[in-house]
Amino acid sequence: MILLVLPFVFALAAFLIPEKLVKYFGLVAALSSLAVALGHLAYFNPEHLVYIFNPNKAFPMGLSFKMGYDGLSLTMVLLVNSIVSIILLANYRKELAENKLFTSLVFFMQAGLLGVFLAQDGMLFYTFWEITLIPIFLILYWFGKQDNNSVLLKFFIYTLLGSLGMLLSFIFLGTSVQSFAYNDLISSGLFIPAKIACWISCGFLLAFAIKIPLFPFHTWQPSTYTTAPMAGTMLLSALMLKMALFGMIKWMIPLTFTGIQDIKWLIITLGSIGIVYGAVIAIKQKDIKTLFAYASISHVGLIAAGIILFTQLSLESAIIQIINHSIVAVGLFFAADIIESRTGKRNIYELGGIAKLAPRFGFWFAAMTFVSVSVPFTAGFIGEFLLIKELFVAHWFVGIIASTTLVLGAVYMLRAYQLSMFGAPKMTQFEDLKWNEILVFALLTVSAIVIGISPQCIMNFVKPSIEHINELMVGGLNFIK
Amino acid sequence: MDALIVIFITGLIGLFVGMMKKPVLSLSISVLGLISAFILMLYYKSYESPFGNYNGLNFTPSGNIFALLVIGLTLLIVLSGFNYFKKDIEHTADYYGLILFSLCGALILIGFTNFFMFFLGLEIMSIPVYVLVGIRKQNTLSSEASIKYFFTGSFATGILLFGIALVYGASGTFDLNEISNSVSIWKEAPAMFHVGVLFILAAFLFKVGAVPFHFWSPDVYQGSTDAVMSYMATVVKIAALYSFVTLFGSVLGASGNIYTGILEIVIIASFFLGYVSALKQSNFKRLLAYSGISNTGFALLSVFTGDFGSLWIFLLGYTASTIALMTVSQAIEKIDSEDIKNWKGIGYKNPFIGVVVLISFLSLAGIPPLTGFFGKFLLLSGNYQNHLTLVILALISSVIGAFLYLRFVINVFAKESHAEKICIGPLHITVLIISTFVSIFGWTIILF
Amino acid sequence: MSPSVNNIGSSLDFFVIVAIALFVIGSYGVLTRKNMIVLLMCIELMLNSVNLLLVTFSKYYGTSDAQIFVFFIIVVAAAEATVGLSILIMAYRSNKSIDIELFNKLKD
Amino acid sequence: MAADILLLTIITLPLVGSAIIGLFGKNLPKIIVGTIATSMVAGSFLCALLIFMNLPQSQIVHLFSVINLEGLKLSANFQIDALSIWMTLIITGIGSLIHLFSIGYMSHDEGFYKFFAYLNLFIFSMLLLVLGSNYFVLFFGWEGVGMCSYLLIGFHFSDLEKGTANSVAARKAFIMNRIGDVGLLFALFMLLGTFGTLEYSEIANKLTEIKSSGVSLPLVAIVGITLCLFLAATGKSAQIPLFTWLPDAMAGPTPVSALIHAATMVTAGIYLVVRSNFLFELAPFTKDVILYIGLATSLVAAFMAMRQNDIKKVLAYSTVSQLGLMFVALGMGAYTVALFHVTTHAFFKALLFLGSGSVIHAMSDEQDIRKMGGLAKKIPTTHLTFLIGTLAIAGFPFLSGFYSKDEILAHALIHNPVIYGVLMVAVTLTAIYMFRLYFLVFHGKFRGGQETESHIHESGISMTLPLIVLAILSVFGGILNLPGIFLHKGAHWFNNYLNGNTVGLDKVKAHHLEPNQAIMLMVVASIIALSVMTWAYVNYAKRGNIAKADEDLNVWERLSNSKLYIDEIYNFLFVKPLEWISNFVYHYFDVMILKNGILSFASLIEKTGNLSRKWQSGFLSSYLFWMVLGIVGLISFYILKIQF
Repeated sequence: MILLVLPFVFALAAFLIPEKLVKYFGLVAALSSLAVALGHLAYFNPEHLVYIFNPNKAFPMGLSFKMGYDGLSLTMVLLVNSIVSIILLANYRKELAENKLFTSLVFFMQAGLLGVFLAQDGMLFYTFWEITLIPIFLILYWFGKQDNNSVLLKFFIYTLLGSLGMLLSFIFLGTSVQSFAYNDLISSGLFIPAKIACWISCGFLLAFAIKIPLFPFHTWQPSTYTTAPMAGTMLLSALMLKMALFGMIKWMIPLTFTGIQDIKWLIITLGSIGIVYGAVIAIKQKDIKTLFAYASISHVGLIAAGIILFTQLSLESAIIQIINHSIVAVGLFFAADIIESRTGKRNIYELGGIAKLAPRFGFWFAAMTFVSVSVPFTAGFIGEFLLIKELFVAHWFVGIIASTTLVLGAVYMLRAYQLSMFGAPKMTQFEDLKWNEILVFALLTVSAIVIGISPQCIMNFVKPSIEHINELMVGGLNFIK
Repeated sequence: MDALIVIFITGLIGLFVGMMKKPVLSLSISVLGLISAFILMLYYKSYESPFGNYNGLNFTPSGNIFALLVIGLTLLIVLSGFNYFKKDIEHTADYYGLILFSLCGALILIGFTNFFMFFLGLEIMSIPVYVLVGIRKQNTLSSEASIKYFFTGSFATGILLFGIALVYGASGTFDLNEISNSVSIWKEAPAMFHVGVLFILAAFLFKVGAVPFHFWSPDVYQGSTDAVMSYMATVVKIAALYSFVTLFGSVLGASGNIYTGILEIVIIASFFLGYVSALKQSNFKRLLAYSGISNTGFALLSVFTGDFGSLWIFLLGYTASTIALMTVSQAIEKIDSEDIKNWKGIGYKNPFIGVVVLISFLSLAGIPPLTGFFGKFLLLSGNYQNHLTLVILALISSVIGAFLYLRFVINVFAKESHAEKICIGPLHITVLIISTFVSIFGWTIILF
Repeated sequence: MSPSVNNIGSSLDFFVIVAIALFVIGSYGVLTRKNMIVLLMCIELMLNSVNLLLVTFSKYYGTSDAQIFVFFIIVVAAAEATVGLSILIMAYRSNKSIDIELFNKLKD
Repeated sequence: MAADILLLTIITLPLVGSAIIGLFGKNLPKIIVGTIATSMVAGSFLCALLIFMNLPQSQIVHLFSVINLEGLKLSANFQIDALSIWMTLIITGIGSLIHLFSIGYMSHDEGFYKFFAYLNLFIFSMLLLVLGSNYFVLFFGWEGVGMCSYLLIGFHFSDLEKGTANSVAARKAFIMNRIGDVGLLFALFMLLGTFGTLEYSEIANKLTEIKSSGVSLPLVAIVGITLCLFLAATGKSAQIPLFTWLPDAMAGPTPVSALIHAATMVTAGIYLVVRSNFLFELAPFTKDVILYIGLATSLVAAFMAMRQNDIKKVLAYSTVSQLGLMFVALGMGAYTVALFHVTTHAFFKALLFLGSGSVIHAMSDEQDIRKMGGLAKKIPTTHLTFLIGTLAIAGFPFLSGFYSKDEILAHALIHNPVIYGVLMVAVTLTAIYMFRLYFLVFHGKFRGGQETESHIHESGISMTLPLIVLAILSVFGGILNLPGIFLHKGAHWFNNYLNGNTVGLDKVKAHHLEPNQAIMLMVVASIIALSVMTWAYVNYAKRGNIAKADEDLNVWERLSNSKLYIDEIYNFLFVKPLEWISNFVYHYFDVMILKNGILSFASLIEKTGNLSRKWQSGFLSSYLFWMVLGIVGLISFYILKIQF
């Protein structure tokens, strides 16, 4: 239970710490929550589900406030804790780190995210899904660019609209099964007529498509990413996005499996359109942050299409790709923010020759570009290889469209890197990376390489929980080949 | 029953004490009276009341919790309004007297068993509020508001009575149980009965402020003072809603197929009209009035299921947030809190107000961890079986509402603004803390 | 014992029709007249039409509780009239006129 | 030592080298960095030599398994067999020579340690490509090589005037390779689809089982696989559709072009086709496609090389045309002959590139041959070795180029005389532009500036030693695969060596010319080579006319000089439309429809807000009127309900 309560306590404690010590407190707190998560990992056997809060009192309306984790959600918890500590480390030198309000909001955010991944009850999942919306909104509002009211409103309302769709589906499922607990929802033999099942899965799809963002629902994403502060963009792109993908794996498909079959190809087409669409637009973007935002739309479209196939291999490679996308998102947006904080400009045409002035930054930014272009020995290579294989097996044409991400990805990433880094330097000085920035880049690249070389360690960890979901599935039809 | 008597007596004493021109004394007397009424109402089952009981009033268990809610809210309103009332010394006692008498009417409305008591309760509740609305004599707006409220109110009473008369004509009795028995007996109810029911429905829709009859509420809310408005927006609305649900939920439920169609249209209209016309509002009170209309639409959802528990939770969330917001607007009286532009940056400069405003608006918008969400969730999950379109439209309208509230919160939290630090009186702080506490943890009541 | 308007004998019809006519005239007066005092009078008219209706039904049923209800209605009508007139005076003092059309400052 | 430990050392040595230099190179003196890098590559060359000496039967070394699910087994295991060891020998051998050369060449470059770190990384990924025992490890090496070539080509990204051009060339190379990689990716998926595994040996066994059991071969799948493999090969070995990146890749330093664009990377495509020969044997259609594309490439590239004025550009186009030649051999099924030409080509092309490197070094970084001339006396060793290289590539009798080209021409004659004719045209063109280059650079009078002439000096021992070694190799390279007529028992040693050990090669039926036709062939080839040499000598050295300036080039010369405008065509066909689409989609679709669409929807709601606000007129009579209207509505609704 400490796993979830700890971030709340830190969030409140952040107000009591004097201004100067807040940034040390932030780092120490994030690392200690990571240590707690690792403690849970130490004696965790991937086979069975561990409950951290399991009140056996029957609550009205079928609500059961169960919390617990299995292989899949523990990986996500570890991802959240490590990414939050990396964000605070990256933020260490900026003046924002001294801000008590900012640190407490980040910890509130972490608590909400942990809640989402640990919830074993439909309503609890939905509650934490909405809770995370508040701190990120406040971070973006107070610490982002000043004139971003309309952008923020669009972001908040967009996500809220989606989550209300999910609420409707949860209500429908929960009340017809008389309980919101995950095990009852998933294994209830309740027969939903196909048409309604399709509507329920559309409710879930609306919420997740807006959050991911899938193709037509993505208009909020680029503008929000550019006006947000660095930590805000990282939280949004590296962690909030994963809530939606995790939600698809754990909640959307198992609960409304019959409904998914009808909209399966819709999502795959949306995903693959997103891949090409994001990549093509990213090619001609001027602002480096919008460029990375569209890049992340393209990366994520692939993952979403992979998840919907719901085969053993596609799910595991989707999880690897999720972790890889978090690493890439944090790395790229960190680099974009370094450029913006040191030169004040984000338009890549105005930048140039930074690699000559700051060779260390040039090297590490190159490393991140290669990780994002998924060169061998990085997690992206394995993830994309397997995902495109699954898509290719599902339908050869979708495979071909998905594989364009390799070529187009190289085009826009290298263009961004080369226009900003190479050529004659256009600015007088650009001081090189400091110790904490190098540490962040090093951590990201090393973890990408480690996962790239031995993805098996994650796959074994996650496999039993996917099989568990499949056995519990309605009708237990064993479709995972 | 005894709580009613205690409140009435405190009202009388309060009026007499008022002559001695000591506002604090009248405040303490009314607070004392309210607390003792609260306790009496809490344990009304466990002792034999000295006054004997009168079959015209019986408080069912669900009625009981509503009565507790109403008394609690009046307590909060009385406390938060004290700063304003003590400004003109002679009239502070009048405020308290009128509010307490109106509260008696509200309690009668919560416990009525026949139309006779129902009509009396309604009138006892409404007439003091006509006066309260127009209490600021020299202010033209408040006199105009009280005129509008008086005439629309009495017109609605006329219609109500006409409805009661017709129902009496058809069923021959005023008592609700007998009516419900006769309704269930009739295989095909006489036309007069249905017309009477429709007239009563019309009067109720006026009292509650649903769409075709909602025109009075924005004007009257804007014209009246903050304390009176919070009283009208909470206590009057709760009492009206409760009696609406008892009448149309259970008693006349059998003839339900007639008015469900109409009610659905009314609810959908009040959803959208409330939030949409609030979008362009620049006056804080009118904004709350319009959002009140939509929330009434939401509350009316409980008529179909007749489920008092979910109605209670929803109203708890709604009233807690309204009281909190109105107290904040009273607390920052200095900067003419009626115009929204003056609210800019208040939240950033004094964080306590910021947090209160944030939580109350989020609870109104229905963001999960807060009571507002659970109220809506319970209502929606009760109704999704046979009113699916209604539920979907409710969700869509709550998105517009969320947009509305959020834009306000953004305005309140603006960073660079010339707002300055405001010190809040102790009374206001206590009220704010209680109402925010209720907004956050109010929903845990469903666990016990 | 399910009385309906058309089968309880002709005598009741006339009273009901008169009552309904009074009610309609009252409401029509409230809608159209400008002068507030006349408005008050029309509302009183509506209430009295209800009294008439109640009395006829109580005569028909032979029970007396409706007549008690009528007394209460009269008392309440009186209370309303006093409050209405005082509000009216207050409005006159601030606007120097009791024409209902002038009171339209509260709008959006 | 056991072969598998040797194999692992071969692979890990360059990786360790690049790691050491990468981490500590900054503060090590240049000479130590250079020696570490060269010794690492030389070390793995020695290990390869040791394995080569007592070549065990082909053996698979399992390192660790990347993915093993019940549906998919992908593991990193390596293979020792004749083909892989021979390729390692070439890579590490020529690689170490080039490392030695670049110590001298790059001595005044401040990014010295970075250069060697990238070079070692490049060798490591090339070894991965060659030594892998399944397509997955091959794919690892394939993309790794692409990445390293990006880093190396764009090495001089920061110098002021050419910086952006270098990085654009590097980006072009990377993206073109990436398009090839996509082809390889699809081949892998189809392989997984049809055979369920990516191991070479397992696929070969499955094919033999299918053939023997009489079940119909999945022909469509095999043709698809082979076509995708060939697409990957064109991407990496610069054939017709994807070859424009190679000439631009000359922006990198000369040792890079020597290593990447002569010896190793470009041969990866041919290695891929030779390694999956069992697939290509079953797809005659793809072999014809390879044949004709190879033919077209060699002709087009040779034509372009005729009038290039940059010394490295000429060599680049000659590489493309020689690769075209090799693909023609592959198209005819003569795998071992193609490999033999790869070996000899590696020798003399590396020699020519390093020679041009030392010429450029001497001319203080001047690459335009119109500003050179008469360098023979000034830099004698470079001149001598460059001459040997030119003779070898032109097919001068009894040098290595002569034998390998002769083998390909022999196979062409047997296969189809027309192809033989076209090849002869390509060979003569090669001879023409090579001799033109040689005479313009080394003979006639010096056309460069005064002070560059004063600086011309013979480059140091570390640069001339590799030149000499390569010169010796390109002279005696031919003996590897002497045709039957010269010595009876040792003939075709190279073919037998390869056929014996590699998977699937032994089943390829080799066919030979009868002796007299072979002799006639050699005579014809040597006559052409000699006649072209004398013509060039007369034309350039004697009459002394030099390459004309750009303005007065006649039609075909301008075509050749401007590379048949292929770059502009590609730009017009692919790059411009992509950018236009990107702008169009962004401005119209993303901003116009989606973003504004939603905003206009929101403003619609706000307009209705205004409307409904007006409805609140403020007049009491209108309120009461609406109330009465409401009641009437209720009643009429009720009456309607009663009727129906």
